Amino acid sequence: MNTRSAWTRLALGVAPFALTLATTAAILMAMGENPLEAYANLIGGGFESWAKVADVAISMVPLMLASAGMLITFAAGLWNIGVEGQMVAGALLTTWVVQAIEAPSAVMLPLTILAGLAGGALWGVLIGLLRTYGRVNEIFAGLGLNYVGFALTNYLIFGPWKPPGGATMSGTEPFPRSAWMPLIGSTRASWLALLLAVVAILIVYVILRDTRWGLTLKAIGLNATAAYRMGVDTRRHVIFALMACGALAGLGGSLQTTAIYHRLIPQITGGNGYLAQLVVLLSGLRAQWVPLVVLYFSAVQVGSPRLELRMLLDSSLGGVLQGAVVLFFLLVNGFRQRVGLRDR
Amino acid sequence: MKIEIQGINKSFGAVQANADVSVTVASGTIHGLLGENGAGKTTLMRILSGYLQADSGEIRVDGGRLELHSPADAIGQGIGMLHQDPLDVPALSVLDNFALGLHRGFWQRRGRIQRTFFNLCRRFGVQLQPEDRVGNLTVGERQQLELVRLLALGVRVVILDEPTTGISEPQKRLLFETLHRLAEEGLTVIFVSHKLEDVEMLCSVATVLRAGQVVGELRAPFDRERLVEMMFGRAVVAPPFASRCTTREALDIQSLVVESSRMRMAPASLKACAGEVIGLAGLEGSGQRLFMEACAGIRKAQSGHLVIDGVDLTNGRYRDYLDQGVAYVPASRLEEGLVRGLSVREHFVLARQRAGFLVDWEAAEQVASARIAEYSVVGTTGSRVEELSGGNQQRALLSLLPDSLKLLILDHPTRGLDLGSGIWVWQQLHERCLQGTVILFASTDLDELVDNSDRLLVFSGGKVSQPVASAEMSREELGFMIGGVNL
Amino acid sequence: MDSAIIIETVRSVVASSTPLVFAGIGELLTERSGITNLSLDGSILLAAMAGFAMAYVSGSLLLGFALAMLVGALIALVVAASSIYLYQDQVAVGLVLTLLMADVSSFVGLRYVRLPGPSVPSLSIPGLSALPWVGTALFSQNLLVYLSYLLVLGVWIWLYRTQPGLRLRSIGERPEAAFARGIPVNRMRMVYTGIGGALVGLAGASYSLCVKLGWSHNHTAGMGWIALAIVIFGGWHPFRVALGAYLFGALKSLGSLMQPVYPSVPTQVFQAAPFALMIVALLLVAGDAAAIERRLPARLAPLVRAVFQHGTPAGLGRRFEQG
Amino acid sequence: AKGGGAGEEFVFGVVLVGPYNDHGYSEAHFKAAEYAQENMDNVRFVYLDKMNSADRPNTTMEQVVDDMINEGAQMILTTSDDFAADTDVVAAKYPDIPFVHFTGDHAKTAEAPENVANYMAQMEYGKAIAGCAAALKTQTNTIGYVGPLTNDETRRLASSAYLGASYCYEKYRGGDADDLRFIVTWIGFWFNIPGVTLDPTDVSNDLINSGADVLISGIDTTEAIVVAGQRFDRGENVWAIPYDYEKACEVKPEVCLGTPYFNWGPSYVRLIERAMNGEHAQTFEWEAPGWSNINDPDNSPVGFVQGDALSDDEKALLDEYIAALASGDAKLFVGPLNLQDGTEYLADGVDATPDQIWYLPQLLEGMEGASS
Ligand SMILES: Nc1ncnc2c1ncn2[C@@H]1O[C@H](COP(=O)(O)OP(=O)(O)OP(=O)(O)O)[C@@H](O)[C@H]1O
Ligand SMILES: Nc1ncnc2c1ncn2[C@@H]1O[C@H](COP(=O)(O)OP(=O)(O)OP(=O)(O)O)[C@@H](O)[C@H]1O
Ligand SMILES: [Mg+2]
Ligand SMILES: [Mg+2]
Repeated sequence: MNTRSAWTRLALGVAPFALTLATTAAILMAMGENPLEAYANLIGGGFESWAKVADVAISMVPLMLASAGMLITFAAGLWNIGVEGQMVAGALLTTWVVQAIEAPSAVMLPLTILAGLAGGALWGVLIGLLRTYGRVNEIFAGLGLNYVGFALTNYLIFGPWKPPGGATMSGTEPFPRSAWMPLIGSTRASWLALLLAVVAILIVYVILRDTRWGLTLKAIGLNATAAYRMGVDTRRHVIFALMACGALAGLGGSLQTTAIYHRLIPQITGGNGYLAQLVVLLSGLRAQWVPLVVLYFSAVQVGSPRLELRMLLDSSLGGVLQGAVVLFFLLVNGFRQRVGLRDR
Repeated sequence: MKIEIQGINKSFGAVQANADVSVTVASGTIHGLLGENGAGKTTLMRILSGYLQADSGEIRVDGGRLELHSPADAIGQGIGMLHQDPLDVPALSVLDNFALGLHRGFWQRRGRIQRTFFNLCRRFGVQLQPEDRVGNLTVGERQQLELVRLLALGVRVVILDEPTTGISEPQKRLLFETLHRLAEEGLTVIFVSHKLEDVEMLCSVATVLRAGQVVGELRAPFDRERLVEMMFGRAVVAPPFASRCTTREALDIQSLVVESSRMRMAPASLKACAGEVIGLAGLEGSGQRLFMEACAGIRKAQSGHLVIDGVDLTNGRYRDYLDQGVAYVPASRLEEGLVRGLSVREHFVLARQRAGFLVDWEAAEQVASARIAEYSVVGTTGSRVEELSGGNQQRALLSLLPDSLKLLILDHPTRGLDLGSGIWVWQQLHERCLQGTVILFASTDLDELVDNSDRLLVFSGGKVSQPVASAEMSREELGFMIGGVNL
Repeated sequence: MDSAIIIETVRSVVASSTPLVFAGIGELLTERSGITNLSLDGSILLAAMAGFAMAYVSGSLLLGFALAMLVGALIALVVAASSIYLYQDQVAVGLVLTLLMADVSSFVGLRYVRLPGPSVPSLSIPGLSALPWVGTALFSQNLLVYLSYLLVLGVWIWLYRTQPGLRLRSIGERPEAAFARGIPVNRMRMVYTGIGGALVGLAGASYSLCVKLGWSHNHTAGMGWIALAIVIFGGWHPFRVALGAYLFGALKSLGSLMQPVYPSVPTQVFQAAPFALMIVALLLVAGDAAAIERRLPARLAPLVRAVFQHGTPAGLGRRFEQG
Repeated sequence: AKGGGAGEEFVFGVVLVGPYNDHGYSEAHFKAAEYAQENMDNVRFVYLDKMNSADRPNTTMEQVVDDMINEGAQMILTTSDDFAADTDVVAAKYPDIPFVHFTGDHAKTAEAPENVANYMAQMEYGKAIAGCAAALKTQTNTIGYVGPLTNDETRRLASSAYLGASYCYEKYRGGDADDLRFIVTWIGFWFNIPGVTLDPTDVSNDLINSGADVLISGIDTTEAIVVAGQRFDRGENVWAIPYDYEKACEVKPEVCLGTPYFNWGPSYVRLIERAMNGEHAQTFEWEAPGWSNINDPDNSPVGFVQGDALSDDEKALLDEYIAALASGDAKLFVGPLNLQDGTEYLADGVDATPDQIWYLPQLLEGMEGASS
């Protein structure tokens, strides 16, 4: 097989999706459901109206930010499972600011953005310190801190930040309007949040492509010892990378509170930290592909409640559709490499 | 056993490592295999030992055709190989390494294995403790272990790929004695080396490879010039060493003590003048590496002082060392020196662009292309470093060094390089001395040490000698000091 | 607390940690061969679901365990094969499988949520269970617990007393050397990853058929990560891995036992404790064993070595390209 | 619930917090929706289960209700305490759609928009009966309570169980209530969320290890009875009282002392009828059991199924207690009662007001466990 021909490349590009559809269709048919109906419902649920499109758009925001951050840590060769915790930290600091300060939107919104950036960055530094000075693998440091973050959220919601009417799992009191990100018309989408996500992706794209820092991170990811010998302070840059990722993810968490839920809820991250892992892998670690991949993920997410209402299929089908594509993408990639190697 | 290698071809991508190679090795002889770097020696031997599969060609043993698909097949046929770097498991004990692959049974019968081990050790005068961790042994000891293991397997053909790069004179003598004895017992030995005197001492026949092809075969006694010409296609002579030492004191090391998890070094002191070359002699793992790393700022010293050009750098940040003009060139180039996956150009950005937020790709390209031309690196600025050959990787690493340096530290600067490349590297280094750079280098090659340095520091088991002028040292004496005598 | 409570608690801890022992030992075998199977959290979930569903439908515990082990082995083999034959990053594939299998288990297992099904019976060992203290705590258990004792001991013997075990240790440490000694490295890696995966599957079924009976969404989530951390904490040594599993079980129990005792401490503290303690445990063993050893009196050396020495297989996670 | 004809069909949407088949709280609501669909003409329901941020990250109540209304829903029932704030927000967006939020009180406090009603059944009595059954059975004089999260409702229900237990322990077993241990361990949510809550399986085991031989479940799912059944199979004398769902005893009848359960069906019918007739209003209902027969499926919102593990004598005593509750001879929240920290809650002989019961600030004196 000639892996360089345009047709082959197209076929290999489409293959992960085709394989995903084929496997899920097989499962659905085994369960006695009509897969075509399911897919139609899913797509319809995501795009049938402008309101739905707006829903898809806004749910892309935190995932884009988390993915943008994760691109940075990926460049440095880090498996940053701790993005969830970083989002939590951003959301917590944002909530604290909103509760502590009374101010008009023009002051409040920039403050919440800063709080999100700072909260996530601090959390990232914590993981970085554990990793560099504590020699704890970042996977476990990040994961453990995720759970700590959730416990902290619950503690705050049930303790110091409980609404006057009594604590529930539904979260804190709603934020005042001054802390709501401005919406597009009557939709749920916020233009400012979208703008922030797009800017973040662009910044990360430039950082990784054209800056010395991006190259430094790449060198650390590929060979930390050699990078250190060339004069790169590897520990500091690992911490910086986690900090930068944390800042973006923290902003994502912050926007979950100010643009989507308008309060702090227990699982404020919405699982976007874990999904970002899939997004970044599926984008082949390239920033320019992230928005498209996120669009797919968000559309599946927004479309799946309708699938359930109409066909009584469990929500986990959405997760299967997301995860399977990434798995097949990796496998097809491997297949391509294998065939490519034989070619030579 | 008589071995006939016939018409072997082997390519890696575009590189043809072996082209129609045919060699015949008579039974009971020690057969030399020579050639410059990248000539294809290791590849050929790996094919013979089942580690690699040839693209075409065949191997006959005592007239019968061999089908080798894995090292297991080769060992089954009585062919064993001692690899260029000891191919053992450092984390396991000597006895475990010895036993690994030796028996097919289920239980590990330690008593029986140990008896076999001791018997062989006694026979060949090898002294190894069965419970030692192999990672703690010297390279020489590891080679001995490998050899003993191969013999226990009952091999009839032993292949040794550059076995003398990391071992001491006494160890080398012991090895050669053993090999002679084996040959007398009827074993066939194939000996791969760059060192002509080793081949002269040991072999009765030598085959020379160049660019993957056999260029000829000579019998003892060998004509040195002819061998060199066959290897390189021309005569190669090293210019005599001329000291560039000045009177200005540039380096002052006072009672430096360094320790690692394995050893604690005795205090070492050294004063060197600008332009001086100091060789660090000793077996691998005798403390040279700790010493160099401390001098380079990569490792903290426990006590003592390091003063460069009047600036006390002791235990400063690594960056301060770099800024002060200290550079370190590690022995394992791809592990510690270069970043696999990055291009030559990107290396120049990392090593040389210190300011600015965005990368100045144009400037990087200019510097990179100028430097790789100057250092005759075969490759482009866009080549990834792992695509370069070993010798070219070393050239690239040297080309990355800043133009002016106060202290240049090199670990085995010519390890694995052939004669020609080695001479070229030393020309470059000696030129740096003209600018007043102090050079510290470690090597296990006595010739390299004596021929290229002003003075020597001898390391042995963590102890360090006073600096001695290399011109006043005989190789004999040096060999004893390395072995720990008179230190 | 009186001794009866302590003995009963220890007994519960041993029983409820048994799946972690299986998963930890399984991952130990896999990692000893040089492959990191990071899919544990998802594998355990899917295996728990599949094992329960099969036992529920067929009424046979054995079939349930068999299916779970098959599921675990297959997932592990995907990780190994995509690394060995398809050049993919083991960590990436493992993570994707973790997330994917959690959803697959929810989706496929929907019909089996909260159904009462068969469970592994308990069985006191005559004689041993009459011993004071340890009798009740260790030998008045169920069959799986005894199986886990045997497994830990067996794996130790395998690793340190047999030829195949020596070969296993070598392929994870230095695959090149093992290959040169005639060991088919990649084939062995597939085999051990499969076996390790099967044990992970066994862990899943132990949850749904023995420890946390039945199936529900995310029934065992988080346990796979704990098992992975325990392997590191245990320094890839079977006894220490088992000890790590029991320690973790004890900490979990402490969380619920301490809550009524300290009503003023926010309950969330106890809830997050296991995972926070996971980090602390890893911090503890991350120390430089040799450096610590040199600074302490020689008498303590064996203790330090036992606690801190971590034999990360040197070839872990590294692909090996056979010639 | 698929398909269905057009015409004057009335569609209502139900949002469930856990899986519809959890054998607990959510399944009880799901069965109620089915009950309404069966017992009313031309009524159909759509539902979405597992509506909690762990199972369904990133799906907001607003999106769900939008989708339900798209599917034709004319009335929305949100069935978990957790949905209080979300219900208010969404109800404001759809002022013409009747909303009922179960277990909450925003209609009472008028925090909610006009179109939100609250409904809750007086499970206090169900829990008290459960406590009584536990007290009748316990051999170790120790009762374990597996609590969900801590709030007004859960404190109220745990305390009710304690009051029922104390009453029966003194009255029918002749003991001193001070000798009865009542241990509450909170898992942290309505059901297990790994890594976030304590594992109810562990909690149940640890309660038994601490000496409790009867477990009363306060959570949405069945772990307590599952664990008790497992320990029973080992030969231990332990029992359990599950919660929420009428058939929860079926998990392990041998250890089941009974189940207090919600029978939301009749209330669903009444609330839906009211909405169909355009009479929906901002009401707060807190309905007592149908004392004539608390297990009447068409009448009583709270019931108690007696379990197989009760002896006939115990069943008779339990019936006696139920009758006493019905007649008002046995009262639950009546003084003297102190709060856990020793402050007075009710003076001697004083009946609690409904608000004092609804907003119980702490566990009661005599109970072990955290109050918040
Ligand atoms: N990636 C790296 N490669 C090589 N050397 C490094 C690297 N990272 C750090 N170093 C340096 O190597 C040396 C040894 O590292 P180590 O962690 O043992 O430092 P340390 O002296 O104990 O310092 P610290 O007190 O910060 O832990 C230190 O000087 C450290 O700065
Ligand atoms: N695995 C490999 N992949 C790609 N190229 C290889 C590989 N092994 C060897 N080569 C290339 O094949 C050629 C011959 O290499 P070989 O190792 O046989 O040389 P050699 O004669 O042993 O050299 P040296 O003296 O440096 O050890 C070189 O150009 C080398 O770069
Ligand atoms: Mg340190
Ligand atoms: Mg070679």
